[in-house]
Amino acid sequence: MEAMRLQVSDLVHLLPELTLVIAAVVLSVLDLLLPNRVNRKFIGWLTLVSLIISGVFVVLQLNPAESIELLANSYRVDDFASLMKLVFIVGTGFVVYMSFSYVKKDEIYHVGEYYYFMLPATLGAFVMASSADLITLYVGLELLSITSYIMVALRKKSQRSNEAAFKYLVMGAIASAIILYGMSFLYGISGSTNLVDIRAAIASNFHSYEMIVYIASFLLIAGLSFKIAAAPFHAWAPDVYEGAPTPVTSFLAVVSKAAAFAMIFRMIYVLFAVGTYQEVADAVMLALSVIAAAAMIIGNVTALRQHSFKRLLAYSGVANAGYLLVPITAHFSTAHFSNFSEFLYYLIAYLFMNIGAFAVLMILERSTGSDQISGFAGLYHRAPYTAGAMTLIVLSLAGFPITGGFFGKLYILLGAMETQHYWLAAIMLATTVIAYYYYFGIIRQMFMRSGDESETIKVPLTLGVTAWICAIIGVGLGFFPHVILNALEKIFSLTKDLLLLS
Amino acid sequence: MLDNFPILSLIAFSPLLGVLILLFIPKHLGHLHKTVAIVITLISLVLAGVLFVNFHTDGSGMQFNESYDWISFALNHELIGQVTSLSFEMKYSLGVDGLSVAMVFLTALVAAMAAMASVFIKKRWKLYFILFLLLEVGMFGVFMAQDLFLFFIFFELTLVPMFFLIGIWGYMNREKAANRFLIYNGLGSAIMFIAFLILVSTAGFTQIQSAGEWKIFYSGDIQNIMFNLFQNPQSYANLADPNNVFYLSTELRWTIFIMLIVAFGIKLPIFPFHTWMLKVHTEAPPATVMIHSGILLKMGAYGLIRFGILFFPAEAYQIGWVFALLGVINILYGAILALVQKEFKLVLAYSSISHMGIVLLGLAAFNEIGIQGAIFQLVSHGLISALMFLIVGSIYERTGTTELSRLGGLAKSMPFMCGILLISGLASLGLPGLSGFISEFLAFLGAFETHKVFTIVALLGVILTAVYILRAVLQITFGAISEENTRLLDARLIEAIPMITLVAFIVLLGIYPSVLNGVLEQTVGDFGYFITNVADKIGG
Amino acid sequence: MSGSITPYLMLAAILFCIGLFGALTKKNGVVVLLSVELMLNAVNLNLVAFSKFGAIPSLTGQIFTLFNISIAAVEVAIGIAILILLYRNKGTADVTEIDSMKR
Amino acid sequence: MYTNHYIVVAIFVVLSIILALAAFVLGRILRPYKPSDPKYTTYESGNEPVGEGQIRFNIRYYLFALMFVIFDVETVFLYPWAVAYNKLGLFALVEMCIFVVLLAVGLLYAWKKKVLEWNSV
Amino acid sequence: MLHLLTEQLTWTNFAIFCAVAVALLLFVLVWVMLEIYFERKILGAMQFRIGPNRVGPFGLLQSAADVFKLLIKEDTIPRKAEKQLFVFAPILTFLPSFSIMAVLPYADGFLHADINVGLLYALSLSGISTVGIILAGWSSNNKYALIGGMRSAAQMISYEIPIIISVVGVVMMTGSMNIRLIVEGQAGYFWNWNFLPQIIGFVVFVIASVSELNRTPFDLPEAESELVAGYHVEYSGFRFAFYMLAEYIYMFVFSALIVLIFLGGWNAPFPQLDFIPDVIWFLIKVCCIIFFLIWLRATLPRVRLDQLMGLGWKVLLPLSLLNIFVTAAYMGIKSWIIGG
Repeated sequence: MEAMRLQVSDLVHLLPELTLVIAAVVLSVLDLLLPNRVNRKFIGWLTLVSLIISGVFVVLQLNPAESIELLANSYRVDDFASLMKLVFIVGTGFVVYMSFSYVKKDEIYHVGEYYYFMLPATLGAFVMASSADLITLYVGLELLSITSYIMVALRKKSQRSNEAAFKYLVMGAIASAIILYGMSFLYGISGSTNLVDIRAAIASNFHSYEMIVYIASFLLIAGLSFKIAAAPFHAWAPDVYEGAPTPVTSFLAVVSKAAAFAMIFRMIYVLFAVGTYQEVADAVMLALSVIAAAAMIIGNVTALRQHSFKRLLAYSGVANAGYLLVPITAHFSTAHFSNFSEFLYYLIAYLFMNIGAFAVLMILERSTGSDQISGFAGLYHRAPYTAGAMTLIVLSLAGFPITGGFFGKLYILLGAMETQHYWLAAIMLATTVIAYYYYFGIIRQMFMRSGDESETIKVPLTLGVTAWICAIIGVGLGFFPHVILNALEKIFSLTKDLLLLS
Repeated sequence: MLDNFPILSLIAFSPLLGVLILLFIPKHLGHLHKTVAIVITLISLVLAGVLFVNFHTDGSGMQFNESYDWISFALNHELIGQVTSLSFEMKYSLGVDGLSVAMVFLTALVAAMAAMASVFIKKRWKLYFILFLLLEVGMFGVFMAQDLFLFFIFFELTLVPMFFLIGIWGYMNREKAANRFLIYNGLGSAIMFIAFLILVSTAGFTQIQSAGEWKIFYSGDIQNIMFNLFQNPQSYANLADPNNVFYLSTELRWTIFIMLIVAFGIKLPIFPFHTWMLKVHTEAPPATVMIHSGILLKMGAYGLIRFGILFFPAEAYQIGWVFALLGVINILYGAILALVQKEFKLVLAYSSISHMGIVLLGLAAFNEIGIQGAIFQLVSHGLISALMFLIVGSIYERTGTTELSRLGGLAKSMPFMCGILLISGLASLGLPGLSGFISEFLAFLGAFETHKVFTIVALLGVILTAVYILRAVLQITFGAISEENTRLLDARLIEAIPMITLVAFIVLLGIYPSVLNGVLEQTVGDFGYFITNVADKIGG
Repeated sequence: MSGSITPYLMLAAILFCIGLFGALTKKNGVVVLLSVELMLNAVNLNLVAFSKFGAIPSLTGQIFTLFNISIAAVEVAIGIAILILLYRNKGTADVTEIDSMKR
Repeated sequence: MYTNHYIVVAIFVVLSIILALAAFVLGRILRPYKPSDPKYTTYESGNEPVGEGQIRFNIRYYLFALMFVIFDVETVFLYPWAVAYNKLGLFALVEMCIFVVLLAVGLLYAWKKKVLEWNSV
Repeated sequence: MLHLLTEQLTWTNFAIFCAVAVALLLFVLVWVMLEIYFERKILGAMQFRIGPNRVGPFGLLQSAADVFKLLIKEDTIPRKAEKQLFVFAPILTFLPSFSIMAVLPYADGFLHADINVGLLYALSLSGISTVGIILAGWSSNNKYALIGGMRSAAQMISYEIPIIISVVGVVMMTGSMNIRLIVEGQAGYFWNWNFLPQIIGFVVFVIASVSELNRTPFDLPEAESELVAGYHVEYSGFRFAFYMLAEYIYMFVFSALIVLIFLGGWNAPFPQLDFIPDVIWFLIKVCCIIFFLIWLRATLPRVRLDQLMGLGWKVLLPLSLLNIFVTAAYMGIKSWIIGG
């Protein structure tokens, strides 16, 4: 009984989370108590600072001698979680930083809220990454989702924003309910909400509950596919992305998605990867790979027809969700156990590519007032440096060497090959080629079309900086992938951090 | 002399120096940009010449090897027994054999000429030359890379600048052409990439077991893969066992092989995949087409030889007749369609298809002479087509058209250029004494040994070639002159230099083939020995 | 007290399906939210049934249910708030008219 | 038998329904029925009713409903904790402190955002 | 009664349960009539009037007469009303009020049902009546009724939260939500009762109860002067009677809850008074509370709506939250002193 309980000493391990909670509370109170005339921008800076502090704590927690298990192993501070948390922190940090140039008083009325809502959302993502228990997983998921619903709706007077928020809410809630339904069955067969116990229950009496295990896992997969916006459960994504304020869109595209992936990864691998019946693992992986394939095909093909860059990014996000699913479905083979590094590396690349793309989109939105792809026309003449950054970002998104996107795909493909998922790899490459068409469409617009050349675009500082940082890191990732990957291999332990084989 | 000198890296990345310089030159100094670019390409050319001269003609295998660990990272091996390390390795490793040296020199030459021919470019010099030089880096790299991934990276590196070059500086339908180029080649490289990856995950899997150490790694190193495939019967790729996931089964071998053929076939282009190339040839700016037709197409053939045939000699040997058939189809199809074209550019485009058919036919022979002929044809066609497109560019700049019916009698107004055109036409149709003759002769000679019927049919193509080339060239030079064509100026110096240089090399190859032959001999010999040896072992 | 779990699971499944159907087909935004709540409550029923008659009965299911209840409440609160916002800007709560982003 | 308690509860529920039904049935038997049109019009201080009866009412009601939902459900966590308070340690109290402080921040938020001000009917 | 509850259920037991329940129902009906009679009488006295004195001795049968009048009155349903809901609403309002009584213990061993979440049951059921009131307001299709209904609902939900949170302290001290156990936890005399350590909770609970009951000074939903009669403006006859019935049963219920939770239930305040039976003590205390409620009505003016809401959210809710920690501190100090 005593092990169940949280001790004061355990709080040290929760410092990143506590930082976020305290910052969120303090900032909200601060926002409330300050008079209206005070500019709320400094709350954004404080948000950024608290994110960084939290990030420092996460870094300090990296590579512990022994993974820390809190509350009877329902909350884990291990390297899987810490690495994912770093991704969330970096993503959210960029989103906040970009927002400084985006938030305008006449559109977003609650500037304070806009900034500090990022904190509980990130906290939700943290909880999703750290949990090994259905309850905490679900709570984290909802904390993230519900905060995101609000953030999408923050452009109060914009009908699109409202519509997007409502759609997101309904779809998100349905997905949550489906996930929950699956979870309830897992609980039913094991009498426990702890993932390790559930795995043991599946392993010990699989045959008496075969049907329920299948139902539960497919419900989970369906629900989580909603959350990562993988086809065929992606219908909400384009509308929501379009309607949301652009920094929030990038938050959804990067942090929300990454968090849902963390949850999928943890659940699928703890429950099914090892120590259970091969047949159920195979079935789950097959289902995931079908979703991955569908996401890649539908995402890329539909993206071809988009005129709005935001929607295009949404569909590209769908396709990327498919790519990111590949290392998860690849499972293991004789000499292939590096699913997580493949996944994480591409996720990092995806983070920078997407954030960069959104930064450029925001620059365009500010100058042209719309998010149409045609707005890129002649960008090379109007803002050559931005166009340069965008070219690098787009090349990375398209997966051209030598960029992070290329190497990310390379590792994922290599993993798929090593596990004999040839068809999946083939689909991935074929759809990548399809993607060339629309990614290079943007390049075409920037370099080959002439827009209104007389009008030069004023690039806001934070957006320009973000775009260039992302472009440089995107390319740097391509040249020195081994730096990250070797570090990752040193830090991350498959058996201890992901499979929880104790 | 050059044994420990990183000459290859120097060549490959010498254009980058130019890129750096160009970045710091303000936009409006157009001529300065051009001068820098030309100088840089000339430097590369000189370096390539040094390489060519220093190449040990009697050395077998790769020379001037440079190999550095570039990307090497650990993979997770917690669940694999006593293995001490599992890693993935991607080396920065360059090396050249005779084939590569020939292609590198060709690249440097054509690129330098194309840089000079870039007078036709009227806008955005800076970006143009930056991209041009990047393209050159990619092309050098492709011919030198000794690692599958490195090869792929350089291969892709040629795509992007080319896309821009076509899309920005091309003619009316440039964007469409650029797109088509991108998608077709992208598809090709994707297929190639799949094949590479399967190779790496099977034949690239190597283990080294020594006292207490058990290292295994995946690598894309070409030598390593060759070693695992052919010399090492204990490598996992060769151990038939249903549980061995690294086993390269016969089906898998065939799959990879066919994928490679398709991938490089698109680039070459082999008959059903050729449509994109016509668009590029008609829409791209002349200097770009020089590069494209002169070198980029050769990358397909190079890949076909280096990866298709040398990795899977037995398979290639078994379907040698398919190669021959495809070669014949290419020759005849290209020739017949070239015959009916009304536009000079299209004539040349189809002629390229036809000439690439000869390469295929030569390869299909699977003997030394055939292969030598094929490689000769690569070089020779590279020179000839570059020259032809250079002239086309000059003519187009002056007349604004390349339609045969609207050109004619240009010999009167610009005799020099027409003379060059005539020479190149003659070279193209294989007049003895010019490079075209040697290559076609060798290729047909080789092919006749193995595929008699196909070769005889293919010879028809040679006659057709003569017909369409003469038809077009004579129409341009001696046909009825139209009013507006009388006052055209002849070639400027900046055009004349590349023309003369290219002609010089064509003639040199024609009358003294040993220049090239010396370099190729040992390599081709190795290839031929290797193929027959392996094919015999398989019993093909 | 002998109980079989099947009826509870059946009821939960039926409720869940009704909720899902309603959430996907109903026109009125409020009804959609109600349907979502119905789905969540079906799950709660499931959990409570399992916690009593499951393979290994335990209290955890009930605790899970408590969490679900509160989360569902928050969700519906936000949902209503957004719906009100939408109604103010658009003048309707009919979800079939939420289509300003269709091309 | 613990169920007995709930059976008693059920009896009470049924009984109250029976009472209601009985009263209405009894009333139907006893009361007169003399319909006339004015009896069936909506009452509006004797005037003719103007407009719709089901008018749009103030948004404030919704806000209070939302507040209620949040705070009412949070008690779900307070009660189990309160019941087990004696068995839990000091740390549980600290945790509940945090929880209640968060609730209080929520209240403060609503307060400052003037949700709690009632400014019309 | 208690021992029957622990036995296997038989038809005899079931019949006994039913009989006891019916007995309680009859008692409640009589009680309500008396309540109304005394309210009018006391109000009269406080206002220097006589109050009902014509029907029966001292006017005791006045309420019975009123009920009979309502019973034989013509019952109209407005044409525009939503008929089903209109009919259903009063039942829904009444039903929980009586059902709550199932869990109230009246004396040691004298109770109907002994549920271990009795408190929660009582408080949550009282919330259901709100739905009936909103339904009434909505289905009448009348502006007054609608506004009255909404107001009433807003008021009730606003005050439900302080009520619920204010008893958390009691639950902490008792460690149970069983009402019987809560009373047993206060066994002894008045210094053992909860209202002393729980003084904040007690005050909050009493004030919020008054509001829950829609009684002066918080009787805004009915505010005759502005809303005619609030949500039941369209109701007449016996449907109307049910609202009154529910209201007066709630008066009893909440008084009983105050007594049970805070005022020691059936325990005598002084050792000297132990000779008086438990049930009588319980009833005496309830009567006192009811008297207090009537007294309030006679004394205080009606508050404004914004004051009402402000009081609930800005005063009572924070106070009730504070109460939790005060209780925790109190218990900590107490156990520290005792544990030494």
